[in-house]
Amino acid sequence: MNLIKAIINPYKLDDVRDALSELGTYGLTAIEVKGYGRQKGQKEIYRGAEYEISYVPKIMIEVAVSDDALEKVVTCIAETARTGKIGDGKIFVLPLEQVIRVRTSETGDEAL
Amino acid sequence: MNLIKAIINPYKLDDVRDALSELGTYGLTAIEVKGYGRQKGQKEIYRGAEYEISYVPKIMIEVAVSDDALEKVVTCIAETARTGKIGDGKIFVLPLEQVIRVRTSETGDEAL
Amino acid sequence: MNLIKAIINPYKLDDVRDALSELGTYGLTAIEVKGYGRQKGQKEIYRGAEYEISYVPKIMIEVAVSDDALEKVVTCIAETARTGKIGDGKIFVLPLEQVIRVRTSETGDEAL
Amino acid sequence: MEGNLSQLSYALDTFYFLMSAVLVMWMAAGFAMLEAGLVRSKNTVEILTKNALLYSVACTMYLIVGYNFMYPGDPISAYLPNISFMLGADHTVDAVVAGGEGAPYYSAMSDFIFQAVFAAATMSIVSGAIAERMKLWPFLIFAVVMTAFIYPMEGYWKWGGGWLDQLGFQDFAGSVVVHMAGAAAALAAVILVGPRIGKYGENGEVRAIPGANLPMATLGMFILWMGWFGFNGGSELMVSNVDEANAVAAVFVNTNAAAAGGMIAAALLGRVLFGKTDLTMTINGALAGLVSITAEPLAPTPGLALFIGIVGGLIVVLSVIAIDKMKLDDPVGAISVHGTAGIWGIFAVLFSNSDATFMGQLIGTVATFAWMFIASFVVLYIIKKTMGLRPTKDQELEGLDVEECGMEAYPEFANKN
Amino acid sequence: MEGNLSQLSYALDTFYFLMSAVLVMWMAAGFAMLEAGLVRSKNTVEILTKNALLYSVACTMYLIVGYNFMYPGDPISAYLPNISFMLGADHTVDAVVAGGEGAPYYSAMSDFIFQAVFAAATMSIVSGAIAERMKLWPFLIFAVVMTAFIYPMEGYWKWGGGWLDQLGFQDFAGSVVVHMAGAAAALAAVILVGPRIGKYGENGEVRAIPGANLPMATLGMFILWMGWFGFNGGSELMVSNVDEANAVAAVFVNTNAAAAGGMIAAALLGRVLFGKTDLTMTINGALAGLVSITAEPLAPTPGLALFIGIVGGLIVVLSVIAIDKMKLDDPVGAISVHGTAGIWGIFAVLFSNSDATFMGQLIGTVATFAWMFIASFVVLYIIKKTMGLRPTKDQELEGLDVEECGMEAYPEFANKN
Amino acid sequence: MEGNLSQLSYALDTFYFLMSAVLVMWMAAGFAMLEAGLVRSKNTVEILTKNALLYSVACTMYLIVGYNFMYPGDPISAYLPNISFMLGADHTVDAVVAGGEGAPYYSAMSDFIFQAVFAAATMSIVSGAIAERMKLWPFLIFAVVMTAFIYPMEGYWKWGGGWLDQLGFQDFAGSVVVHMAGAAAALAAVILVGPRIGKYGENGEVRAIPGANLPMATLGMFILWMGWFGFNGGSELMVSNVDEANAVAAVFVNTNAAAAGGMIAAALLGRVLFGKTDLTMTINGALAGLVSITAEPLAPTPGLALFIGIVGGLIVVLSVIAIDKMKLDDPVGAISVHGTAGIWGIFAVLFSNSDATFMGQLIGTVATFAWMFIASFVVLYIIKKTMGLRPTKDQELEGLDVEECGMEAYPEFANKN
Ligand SMILES: Nc1ncnc2c1ncn2[C@@H]1O[C@H](COP(=O)(O)OP(=O)(O)O)[C@@H](O)[C@H]1O
Ligand SMILES: Nc1ncnc2c1ncn2[C@@H]1O[C@H](COP(=O)(O)OP(=O)(O)O)[C@@H](O)[C@H]1O
Ligand SMILES: Nc1ncnc2c1ncn2[C@@H]1O[C@H](COP(=O)(O)OP(=O)(O)O)[C@@H](O)[C@H]1O
Repeated sequence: MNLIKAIINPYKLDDVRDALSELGTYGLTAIEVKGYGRQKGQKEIYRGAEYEISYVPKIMIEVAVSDDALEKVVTCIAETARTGKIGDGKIFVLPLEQVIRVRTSETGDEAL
Repeated sequence: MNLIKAIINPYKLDDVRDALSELGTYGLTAIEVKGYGRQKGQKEIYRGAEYEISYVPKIMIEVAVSDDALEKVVTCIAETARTGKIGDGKIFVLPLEQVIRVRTSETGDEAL
Repeated sequence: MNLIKAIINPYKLDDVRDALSELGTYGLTAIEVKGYGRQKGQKEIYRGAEYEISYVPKIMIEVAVSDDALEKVVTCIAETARTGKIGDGKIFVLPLEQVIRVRTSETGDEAL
Repeated sequence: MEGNLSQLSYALDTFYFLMSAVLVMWMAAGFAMLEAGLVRSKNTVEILTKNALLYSVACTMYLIVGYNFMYPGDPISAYLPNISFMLGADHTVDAVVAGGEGAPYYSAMSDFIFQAVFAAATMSIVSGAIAERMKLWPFLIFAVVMTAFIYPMEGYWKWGGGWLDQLGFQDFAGSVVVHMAGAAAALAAVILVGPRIGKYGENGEVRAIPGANLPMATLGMFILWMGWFGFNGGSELMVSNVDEANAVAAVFVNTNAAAAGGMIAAALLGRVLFGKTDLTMTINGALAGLVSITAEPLAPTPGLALFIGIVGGLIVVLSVIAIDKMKLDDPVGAISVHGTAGIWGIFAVLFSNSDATFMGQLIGTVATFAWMFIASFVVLYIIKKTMGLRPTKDQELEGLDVEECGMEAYPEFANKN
Repeated sequence: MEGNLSQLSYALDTFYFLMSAVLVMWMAAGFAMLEAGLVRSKNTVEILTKNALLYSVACTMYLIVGYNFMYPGDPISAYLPNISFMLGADHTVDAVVAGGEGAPYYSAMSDFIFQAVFAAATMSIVSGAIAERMKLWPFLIFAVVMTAFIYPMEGYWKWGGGWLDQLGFQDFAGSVVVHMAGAAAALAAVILVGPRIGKYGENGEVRAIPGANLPMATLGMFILWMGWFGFNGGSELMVSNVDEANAVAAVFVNTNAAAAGGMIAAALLGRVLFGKTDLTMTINGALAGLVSITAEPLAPTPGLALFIGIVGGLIVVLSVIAIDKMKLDDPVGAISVHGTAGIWGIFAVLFSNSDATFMGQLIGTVATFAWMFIASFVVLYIIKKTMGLRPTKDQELEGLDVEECGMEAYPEFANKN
Repeated sequence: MEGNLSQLSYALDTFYFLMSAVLVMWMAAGFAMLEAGLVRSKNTVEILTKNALLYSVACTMYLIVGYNFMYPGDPISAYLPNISFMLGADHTVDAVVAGGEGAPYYSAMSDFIFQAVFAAATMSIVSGAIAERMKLWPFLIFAVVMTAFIYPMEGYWKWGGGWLDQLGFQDFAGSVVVHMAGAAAALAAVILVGPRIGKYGENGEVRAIPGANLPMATLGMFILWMGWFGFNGGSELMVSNVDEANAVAAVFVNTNAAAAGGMIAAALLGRVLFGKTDLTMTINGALAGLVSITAEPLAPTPGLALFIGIVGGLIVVLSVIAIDKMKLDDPVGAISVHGTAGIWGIFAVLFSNSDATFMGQLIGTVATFAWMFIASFVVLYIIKKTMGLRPTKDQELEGLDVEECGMEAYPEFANKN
């Protein structure tokens, strides 16, 4: 199993969620994060002093998926989140050793 | 070593923490997240327009543990967080290659 | 590739970011977290009732790096974040199977 | 001796006027808090800036020309006032002591400040309706024209002694002259600027965009309620004898009763329609009650005032829903609160004020609406074609605060989605 | 001429009354902000809704029947007033000009509005005490009975000329008649509704539940302080001659001094007891000072007023802690501020007002407490058995905002734990 | 009869005074909200606590000794007043009715409360300038000395009839006597306490530290604006005849015009300099306009008042930038708003008040500044050497709220960086 961490633009969250639901992947966890990358936050002036809102507000979504679902889920997220502009974000795939559904103690793929 | 990511109900956080302390695991990191899953947020009406608070506020806790502690820590979290209702959450276990304690530069299990 | 998760003190974030830029690592994602560990939050009194601000506000930064960059990035973070006081935080290294840059669909090291 | 008495009476009426003006000025804060609470955090600084600056612009323009335009010394006709600038001298002691018909009984300066804050209120109504999607400076340029000419024009028609007044149109404190007038301008702006991105789905469904800070919005309502005692109470224009004092007191009682009735009615209707008690509708209900009674807060018995407020509260809830269905995006419900309830209020005058005629009220309402809507539409249209009214899609998605003001309302906690 | 003078004097007193009423009405916003700031964000919309609606309900019920019940034309006895509805006509010019003993010297309507906001204040005290765990509509139903009959009953006993008044019970602006009365009702409610989940641990330890927005709570304190000038200042009932004007001014000075003293004392005591300066206790201290002086803000020297406030500030801190120890969960400290300090205030009258007797004050306090507590308890008990007072455990854990109002106070940032 | 008339007139002037006092008291809330909105969330509870307590301390110390020190019965000399405690008796009916030159025409108690809130305002200016880095109790100890002696001393020089008054120094409501005086004390404090950690980089660059809650700050501005009508309007000291009533009305109009002009000017200048419309500068602009007109809100025409405000608004923006460049860390811009604009205001008196001389204004300003700065510096220096002014580096990084008050302003959402 794998844990997908995708960093996307906040206003893309709903689209991505809908797209995933269509794939039949319902569960995911969203985290508000601040991103630093190529895309720089703009320089602003507050009371005459310059400051850089150097981070960009992003949403990180974490989705646990089975090995065979991995491929299409990643592509699905990537395509839905893409705008072609700098700041579209990144997707990370990590190996997942175990999953437990707390409510039922099911483990493995059934727990997803 | 392993990194445990557990998504639980916010009001369970204190219980889980206490339970872990009893196990002798003191360290953990908590993150506020929004969860999407089987448990749907309710439909609400705001000024006549329907909207779904489609996410459910959850807490994600991350605990790094040694291989032999893994088992009992996971069960401990699962049992404490379980209410039997949909939305109890999930526990993910990821492989952890290295841990460093910043203060002392200790690494590996000593750093946990 | 690897995913570095470092838990540091909030006021160290800027320093760490600057240090990383010097290394040529621009991208990173920062998350506000609450830390529980050796460093205890103080006991406070609110309207006569005791309560413990039991968590300590921390920042978790996630940086994806190539295998050969791993070493120096970790040391760089550790050294910059170190104050020698309890609460300096921890650094976790996780294996990273895949990285995709959403904008360009580049994968692997080029996507970092 | 007698002279001293009329002097003292002049002083009391002037002081009563000034206190009323303070309360109405305070309404500017009410609008600011209400609107700042009902928008998303990413547009909060911008709406605050709009509210602060529009008040200053209104007071300035009204001082320079608006007041004279609304109350001209030598009007061109009953339809057209006349232009002149700044304020004249205040009344002399002699004029006051002389007494007799039409002798001045309160300071002209106090009258100005009281009138000026009314102009600002009219403009505040617009800012709420176009919140989250209209550029700052184009809005302020509209505010200049609005408070210098557009509002004073119809104000002259009624309160300046123009044709609507001669026609017997009755509007005590401005359900139509101020509130519906502001709503008409707001409607023109809403049409020209269009709805917020994401407010209406492809399949035309209405999406909720919850406000970011409801305590702030609630505070706004309480401030407006408080200010309304000055708004309606001051509009009696005199307090210095038994009958006038009783009248002002009656206005206070009725204003309060109508607001209370409107709030309760809106809360209950919301509870019935939605299954929950919608705080924002409850707030709108109180304001609708206030707007409804503003056309005639003196003549009704408290019981009737309560009834007028209740109907206003019911109307506003339905109006908010209806206007949303028509895809007119009004984030704070300004058009419903000030427009729909204002129209109800102007006809409710017929229940208690025998001087009012149905035709008179109808003509006054239609004429005022037509003028305010068309004039505002034209001016805004010109601004749209020249500087543009709306920020780019990206700017709007990112929020107007950073775009227009370069800062965030809650930099440490807001998460901008 | 003489007539004009008494007319002018009538106008001034009426205007003074109306301004006082505006200030007291403003206190409704103060209670709303104070309580909204001291609860958790998940219960903020609900407490705001309660505060807004209770004000409207109070004004409405008091208008319909409460006012007449408290000031009956033909009381049944010194213990029992009489029922009649709506308001009568206001005073005629002749009656005023006629002059002589008991001639009306201010508008009856202005008296009503001033009295009405007092009724609302009494009810606001309850909403804070039962915050975060009582259902909205059952609360409002209680508000109906409370402001229509329960409060007016004891109000009649004292201010309506009933037996407590005849007995010589002294309470200038309502330390007991309003504040302790509200606290007694609050106590009954707190007992019946029980503490918030998690407030008291298994081992009976008291857990702190910090308020979500302290700037809001502080604003609430300032609003209440401001409003209190109308609350106490207006209770002198007249300003139109030298002695009365001096009296009103003295009331302002003493009210301000007591509040200042109470705040400083509470802050210092908190600093000593807790090692830190507890803002919420500091706020409570100022309010306690205000409540303490309310029973007699006229007779004391400013020095004595300062002292009375200081003691009030000390008492409230200890009272908050004690009441918590008794497992009476009062999130905002309403019972301590209005109850404990109110009792101190009523007896502090003995220092400066020679008309007051210890027995008189004691009987007045006990009788008022007994009536308010028992009557409220009975009504609430009936509501509890019929519709229930408390939401389910899950609803309470999730927060009343979503449950009752279907919305969040700070949807973009609050994290509900 | 004649006597009744003068009694009524006395009553009106007293009531006018009391209403003005209420509005000025309300400014304490304005300062609290303004400052609480412009600091970071981790220092919010502490600044609120400072603002609340300083108001109480000011009122208390001014009552005990400050008022008598500023208005001594038997001054030692034109430079040195005299010490006595608490307040004397109020005016008798006879003294009032007797009439004639210098007969009392309003309550001494009302004068006290009006003066007391001025003392508090002076102190509020300091709290903003040293926000986020000065310990609570040392600050309050300074407040004690400040409001008991330092401010009353220079207050005596001008308003107490001391040497500055005899010299013909003109300051209607206190551009210098209150505002610049407070700014001078603030400057001394800022120098002694030093800048916030991280405000200025190694390479001396100025770093922005955005305020956490701008709606709160905007509310503060509106409250201050509202309160200023009492601040300037009440300073006319009389309203009870035609000329006085006209004067008070003129003061209202000019005060409002100057504020409006200042806000617009600051917003435009900010727009030009920074490319965006800085809300905090816009707020400062309105306040600077108010401070500028405070020295002479009566004599100017509304047009001139507008101009004076505009210049004030321009000055404050440049001043904020300049003071930052000088590494004087003033989080809310208090020194620029009250100091720089205050100096502009005192010289602007020369445009309209023929009694004012350049030398008179200059000497008054320099003398007041020198006294306030030196006296404050000495007292603060002593406190610094004894209890210390500043928290430790760690405490400051963690935030003063937890350190000083043991609680957080927004425990559920703030992220403290
Ligand atoms: N090496 C990295 N490790 C972790 N997160 C990263 C890394 N690089 C980029 N990110 C995240 O991805 C977001 C988008 O990256 P950015 O470089 O701005 O756009 P793009 O990758 O599309 O060019 C950043 O805001 C940051 O949150
Ligand atoms: N596939 C997944 N990947 C990541 N997080 C998930 C996934 N499925 C569920 N979650 C998280 O677990 C929480 C609980 O899941 P849910 O399906 O609602 O309850 P349960 O799993 O107990 O039936 C969700 O709110 C979400 O945060
Ligand atoms: N086992 C763990 N798993 C996850 N996070 C941890 C763990 N131990 C510590 N942490 C995080 O590291 C932070 C610092 O740890 P702490 O023990 O307080 O300091 P130090 O490690 O420097 O002694 C904690 O606040 C917590 O966020």
